[in-house]
Amino acid sequence: MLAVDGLHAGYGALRILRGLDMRIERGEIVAVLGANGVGKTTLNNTLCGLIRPTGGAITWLGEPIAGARPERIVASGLIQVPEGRRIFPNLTVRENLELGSYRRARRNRDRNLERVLIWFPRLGERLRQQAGTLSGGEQQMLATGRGLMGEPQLLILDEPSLGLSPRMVDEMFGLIRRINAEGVTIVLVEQNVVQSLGIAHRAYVLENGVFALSGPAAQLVADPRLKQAYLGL
Amino acid sequence: RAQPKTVKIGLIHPMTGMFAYNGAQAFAGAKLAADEINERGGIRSLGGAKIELVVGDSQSKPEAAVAEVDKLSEAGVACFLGGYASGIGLTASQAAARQGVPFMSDTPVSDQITGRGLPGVFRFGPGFATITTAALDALVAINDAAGKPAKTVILVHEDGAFGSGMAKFLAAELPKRGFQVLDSIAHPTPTRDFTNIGLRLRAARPDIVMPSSYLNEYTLLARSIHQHRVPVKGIFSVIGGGASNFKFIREYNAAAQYIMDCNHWIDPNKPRSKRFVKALEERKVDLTYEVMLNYACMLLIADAIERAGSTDRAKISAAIASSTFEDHIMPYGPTKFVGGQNQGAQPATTQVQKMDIEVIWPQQFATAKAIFPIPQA
Amino acid sequence: MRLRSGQAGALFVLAAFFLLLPQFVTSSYWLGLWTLTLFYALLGQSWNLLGGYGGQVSFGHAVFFGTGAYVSAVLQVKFGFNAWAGAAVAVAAGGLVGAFLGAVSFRYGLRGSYFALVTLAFAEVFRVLVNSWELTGSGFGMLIPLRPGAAHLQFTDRTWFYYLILALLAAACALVWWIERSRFGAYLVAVRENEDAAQALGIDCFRVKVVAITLSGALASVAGVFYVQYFLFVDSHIGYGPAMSVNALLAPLIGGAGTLFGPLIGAVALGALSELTTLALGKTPGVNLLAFGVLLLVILRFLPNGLMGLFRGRA
Amino acid sequence: MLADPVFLLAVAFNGLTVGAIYALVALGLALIYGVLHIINFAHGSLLMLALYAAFFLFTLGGVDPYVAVLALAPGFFVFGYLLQRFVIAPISFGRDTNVLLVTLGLSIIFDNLALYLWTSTTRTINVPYAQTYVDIGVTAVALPRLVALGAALLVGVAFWLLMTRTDLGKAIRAVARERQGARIVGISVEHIFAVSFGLGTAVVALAACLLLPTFYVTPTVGYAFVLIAFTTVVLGGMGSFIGALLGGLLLGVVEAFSGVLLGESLGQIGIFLIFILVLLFRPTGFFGQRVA
Amino acid sequence: MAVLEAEGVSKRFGGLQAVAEASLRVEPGRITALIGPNGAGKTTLFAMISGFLRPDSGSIRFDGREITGLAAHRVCRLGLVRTFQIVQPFAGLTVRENIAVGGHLKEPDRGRALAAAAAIARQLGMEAMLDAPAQSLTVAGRKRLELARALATQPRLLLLDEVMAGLIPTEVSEIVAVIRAIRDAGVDILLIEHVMQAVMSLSDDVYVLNNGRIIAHGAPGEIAANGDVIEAYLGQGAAHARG
Ligand SMILES: Nc1ncnc2c1ncn2[C@@H]1O[C@H](COP(=O)(O)OP(=O)(O)OP(=O)(O)O)[C@@H](O)[C@H]1O
Ligand SMILES: Nc1ncnc2c1ncn2[C@@H]1O[C@H](COP(=O)(O)OP(=O)(O)OP(=O)(O)O)[C@@H](O)[C@H]1O
Ligand SMILES: [Mg+2]
Ligand SMILES: [Mg+2]
Repeated sequence: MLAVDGLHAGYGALRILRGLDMRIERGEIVAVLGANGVGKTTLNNTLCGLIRPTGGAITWLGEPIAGARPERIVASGLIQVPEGRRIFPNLTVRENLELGSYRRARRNRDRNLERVLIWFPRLGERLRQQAGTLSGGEQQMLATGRGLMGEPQLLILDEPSLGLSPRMVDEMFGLIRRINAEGVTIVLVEQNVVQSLGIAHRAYVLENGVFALSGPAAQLVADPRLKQAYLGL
Repeated sequence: RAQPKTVKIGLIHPMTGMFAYNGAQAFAGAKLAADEINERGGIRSLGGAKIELVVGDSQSKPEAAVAEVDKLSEAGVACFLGGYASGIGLTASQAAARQGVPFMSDTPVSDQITGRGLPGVFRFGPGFATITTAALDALVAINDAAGKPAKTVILVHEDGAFGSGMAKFLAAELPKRGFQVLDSIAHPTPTRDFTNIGLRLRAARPDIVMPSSYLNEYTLLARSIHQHRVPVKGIFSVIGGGASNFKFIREYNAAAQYIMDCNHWIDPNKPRSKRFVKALEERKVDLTYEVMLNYACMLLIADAIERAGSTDRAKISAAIASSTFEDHIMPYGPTKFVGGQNQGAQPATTQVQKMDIEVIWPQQFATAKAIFPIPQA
Repeated sequence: MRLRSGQAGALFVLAAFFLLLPQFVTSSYWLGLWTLTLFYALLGQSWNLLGGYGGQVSFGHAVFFGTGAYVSAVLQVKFGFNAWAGAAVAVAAGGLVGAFLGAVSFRYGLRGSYFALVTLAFAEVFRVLVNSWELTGSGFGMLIPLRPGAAHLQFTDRTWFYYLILALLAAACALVWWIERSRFGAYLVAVRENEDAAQALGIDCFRVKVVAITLSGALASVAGVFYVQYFLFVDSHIGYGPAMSVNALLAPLIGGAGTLFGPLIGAVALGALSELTTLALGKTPGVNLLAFGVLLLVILRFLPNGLMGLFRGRA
Repeated sequence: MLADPVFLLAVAFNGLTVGAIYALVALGLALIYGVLHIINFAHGSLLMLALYAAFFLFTLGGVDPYVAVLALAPGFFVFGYLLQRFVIAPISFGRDTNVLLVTLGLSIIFDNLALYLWTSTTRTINVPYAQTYVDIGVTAVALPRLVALGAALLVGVAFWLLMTRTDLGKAIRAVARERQGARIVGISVEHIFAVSFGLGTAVVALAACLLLPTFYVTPTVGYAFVLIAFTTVVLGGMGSFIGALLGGLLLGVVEAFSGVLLGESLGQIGIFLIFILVLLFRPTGFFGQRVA
Repeated sequence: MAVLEAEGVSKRFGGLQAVAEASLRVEPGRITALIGPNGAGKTTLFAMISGFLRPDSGSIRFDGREITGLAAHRVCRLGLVRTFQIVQPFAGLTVRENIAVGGHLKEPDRGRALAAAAAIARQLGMEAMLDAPAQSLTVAGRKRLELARALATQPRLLLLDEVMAGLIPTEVSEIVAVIRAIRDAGVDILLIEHVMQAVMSLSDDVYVLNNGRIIAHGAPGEIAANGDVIEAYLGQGAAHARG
């Protein structure tokens, strides 16, 4: 479904990604792990067209999209829930969600809105509140809900559990499973290594601009290198 | 003797900015005069040297005007002409005085221009005091002739140096001449809307409205008075930007009808004036006071240079100061400068009658009789 | 922090250039242009202190400039003050207007474009007021009587005006240089970047901003005083009109806002630009300004960080 | 005079009709201002260009300004769109202060281009209905004034609906505060900027067509309206269209009354005093909202 | 005597009672944690304590001194400093300059404040980024910067709002050690955290906020076993221990 070959990207002279290769198959949950600042978010943003790659190819649904405009990429169903939420603080919760279907699935807006509100009842209580005044965790829910409003084929989640309470984290992971079960392919970037590997089919580990490790999640959990680097065990 | 081929005259006119129209008009007047002089052989005492006009755009700002004065005096101009607005005229003439170049003011009306005693600063036209006195004389005469129908007056004026100056003089003088000033309404330039002034005038019912504004505001004001059917016996403006502008009369004839204006104006009876008017028509230049004054000033300067027989600035300055130049188009007698101010200068009072601007006062220049009060249809 | 040798060298060359300039420039036109350029740089530096370092973008810097010009003019003309004394009061008045404006607008947390427009509105209020008030000469403006002599802050030899504005600008730059290296400067920049964070770190944002606007107002009124002594005339449009506000922000923005020499470099560049266009295209009115506008856009296109960006990019 | 209720009503109503034009100019500005966060210095110049366009359509093509609006509004939309997308955006690199300078540069260019092409002569048109009066009881109002008032109300409401009820409007508001987030949901930020600028310019064209029958055109005519439009925008509250509309109308009325009380010249102070008072007691304007 | 005492503090936003009659105490020498579900009102309570929001009712005392309604910068000068959950860097400044701003609270000299900034960065493992502009930091980097800046003010009491969010477990352990060291240096700490691994290992005292009310208070062990807390906050998943 998504193929990344020899991807290079960075900020000006700063090279962050140096030749990534990655394959995502339809229906998978793939975890991307890595220490702080290795470039996970950079990878996401490059996939979504927010950063122009300096080299390599991205093939999505059989088409090259490296360097394509973000709105085109979104329209084709590759959607991300970004790091730092990036919600619209001056719009109401409802309007934020509605804009989730700005490019896609506008027709199913009402139905999708209902679904999102079932998943995140807290948002339902706050539909008319200015999104900027939501608590940190609530904003995270909103960002996730907004991503779902576009009926993604591939949903990239950049640290969706950030700032959520343990109970909400559990619910979030449960939700990811459910969305996946409904046919949405998922790329999950997480610091919460144990739980992400718990739900992921496969995982990639990013180090020094390349994937140092990859493989089935179950296998990686037990990998001593991973344990040492991420869990400090 | 090696004679210079040209004599440079610096024109300090606002070619851009708020007063760009006035600057363009002023330039047209100076240009016409210079062309005529050059065609007739230039400055004879300098071996037929031609007059070369050098434009310094004041951009309607004093700083720019001063910079242009400096620049042009270094470029060797023999004399300056211009100023237009009082603020620009005051600063520009000062800079010229510092450089020792004579400065002829065209239209600034502030009496400070010559009142500061700067050497080499002249004004050919009349200032505030002269204009207002003349205006009052005319007003009284016209009113008396009609049997004194008008007793009350409202002044409407732009709030800069020129309009405020007029209004201040008039407000002080009108009561002495038997008129009651009901109100004095200042408005900014630009003013977006004159409806309120129209309403206020209609409510106050003055016999006479006396406006002093720039062209655009004048036009809006006249339209507003007309539209609100303010029941006035006469509109008598003092340096009204619009009343003596043919464009306004063509385009808003109904609103312009019977408006009187005491302003810089030519003596229409002089043969030279008739030639002047014709020449302007050929050049498709509106006949406005900026054109007239600049034309007249240019002739005066040329005459002074002719008499000085030199491009030396001090000599030209002296020649201007002692000028008795007569062959101009204005309704002035022979020129006589005292402290830089031409003593013979005086305005004319005109009135819009049908499609024409007629001079109605002073009597010796008049081309028509005043129609006052406004006939009620 | 001490100057690095490179900076010291540059500073020396700069100082030498400006100090010796009148030796080479004998044309009073050119000297006048340089004087005006330094005047714009001073005005720009005052804006830069508040807008560049403090991030409080003002569109109404004329309110300070005009206050300086008018107060010194009124004191001389109507109250018979000596020009120097009038100047001192005028500068204090400019600072006071700054403090007042800052106190009312910052107290209510006005920021960004709001603040910009409030300054603009204040300038307009002052403009209308001086234009209608007898004391300030109403529509006539204020004309300072000629009284040549250093005692009256009037110089027949304009070289002295040049040195005067040079000294004033140097003092303003020294002030900004000192601020850049002080705690106050660090606070000012912090307030520009993020007020919430600044507050959390113990910064009294309100005070910092009020001090900045007071200093900025005083500096701008120095420029106002200079203008009045140089041209001996001011009216409401010159003093409080939008043109001067635009002049105040143009030089630092073109040169590089929030940098010490940005305003000076910007003023020189703008002066050169307008001279060049007038020289090349001055014949038809407006065409030179048109070219000026186009070149302004070209500069922005290629130097988005202002001219100082050039130097920084290299360093 | 001031005790006469008919007079006062007439003044008030006149203020409303003048305020309508302010509101229209301000609506365009509010949109541009709300999205780009920056004062569009070229706004007055765009108004001037639109006035010239309407003027020449009338004098050369005999097209009535009220008909011309059908061509000029879309035309200026496209002009504004292209201007933002291919001039302002590439030159300013999205930096607020640079946008400011670019629009300043544009206004210098437009003003002097107009001066060069069309000279500084004041131009006016004469349409028969400019002299048509409608008696509304307290006063007779020139027909063009009434039309302008109606149009301002309509456009104000239309804008409000656009901004709150449509995706385009929500996208415009979203882009105003969170550009990265907007890209993430597939909003083309460049497009939205340009659309906002285009819409703002189109409204200016509309204002020009409504203004021309009772006003004049010169290369500097725009300045008469920009300052007041800025004031209106802030008074109404940033990004609020109902605010811009009501702000414009209020300013018209305040100006009318303070003009009557203090004289037109000093009366200008009335506008700015109201402005300052509002800012002091309601710093976000009438309808502005503050986001933490 | 408690360093910080909040008593019956309440805050309302429109129809929403964000904080209701909340009371808590921070004892000297101890690390106190404030936990609770998303939207419980933790950040709001922090904002009131640090002077960013004025409480509708209730009183807050710092070091025995009433600070209710005191402006934020004054509270800070008394030695009570907060960090922001939604990070607020001075984006255009470098990391060094960011930290120095905090240092200036006690150190007027620019040079010394910058030098002190470098020392603090070293302590937090940020020396590699000293000259990077703050806007190029990742979210985790910015969180660390928040902490560094707050520390630079040499506070008496530090309010940390989710400084560990987004860190990988090894990094969490590092920060935990840093916070302990800060405590050992005599700075008292009140922290909001969802990373239970940190809460459990760090804190001496835990308060649980739910719907604006304190629903439990006690040692970490007690809290983890509290049925209400599990229900409202930890969730059943917490039964299988994490971290
Ligand atoms: N706009 C930017 N300009 C310059 N450098 C940047 C920018 N954004 C990120 N970086 C740098 O790029 C590197 C990778 O950042 P990225 O956000 O992709 O990391 P990450 O793996 O997502 O980290 P985290 O787990 O903290 O979110 C970091 O070192 C960061 O400092
Ligand atoms: N200015 C405001 N206007 C309206 N509601 C607000 C405002 N600020 C906060 N709230 C609401 O108050 C509640 C408490 O918010 P707070 O940020 O204190 O939660 P929190 O406990 O810190 O949550 P989290 O763990 O998600 O950060 C939330 O539901 C939030 O939506
Ligand atoms: Mg990341
Ligand atoms: Mg919180």
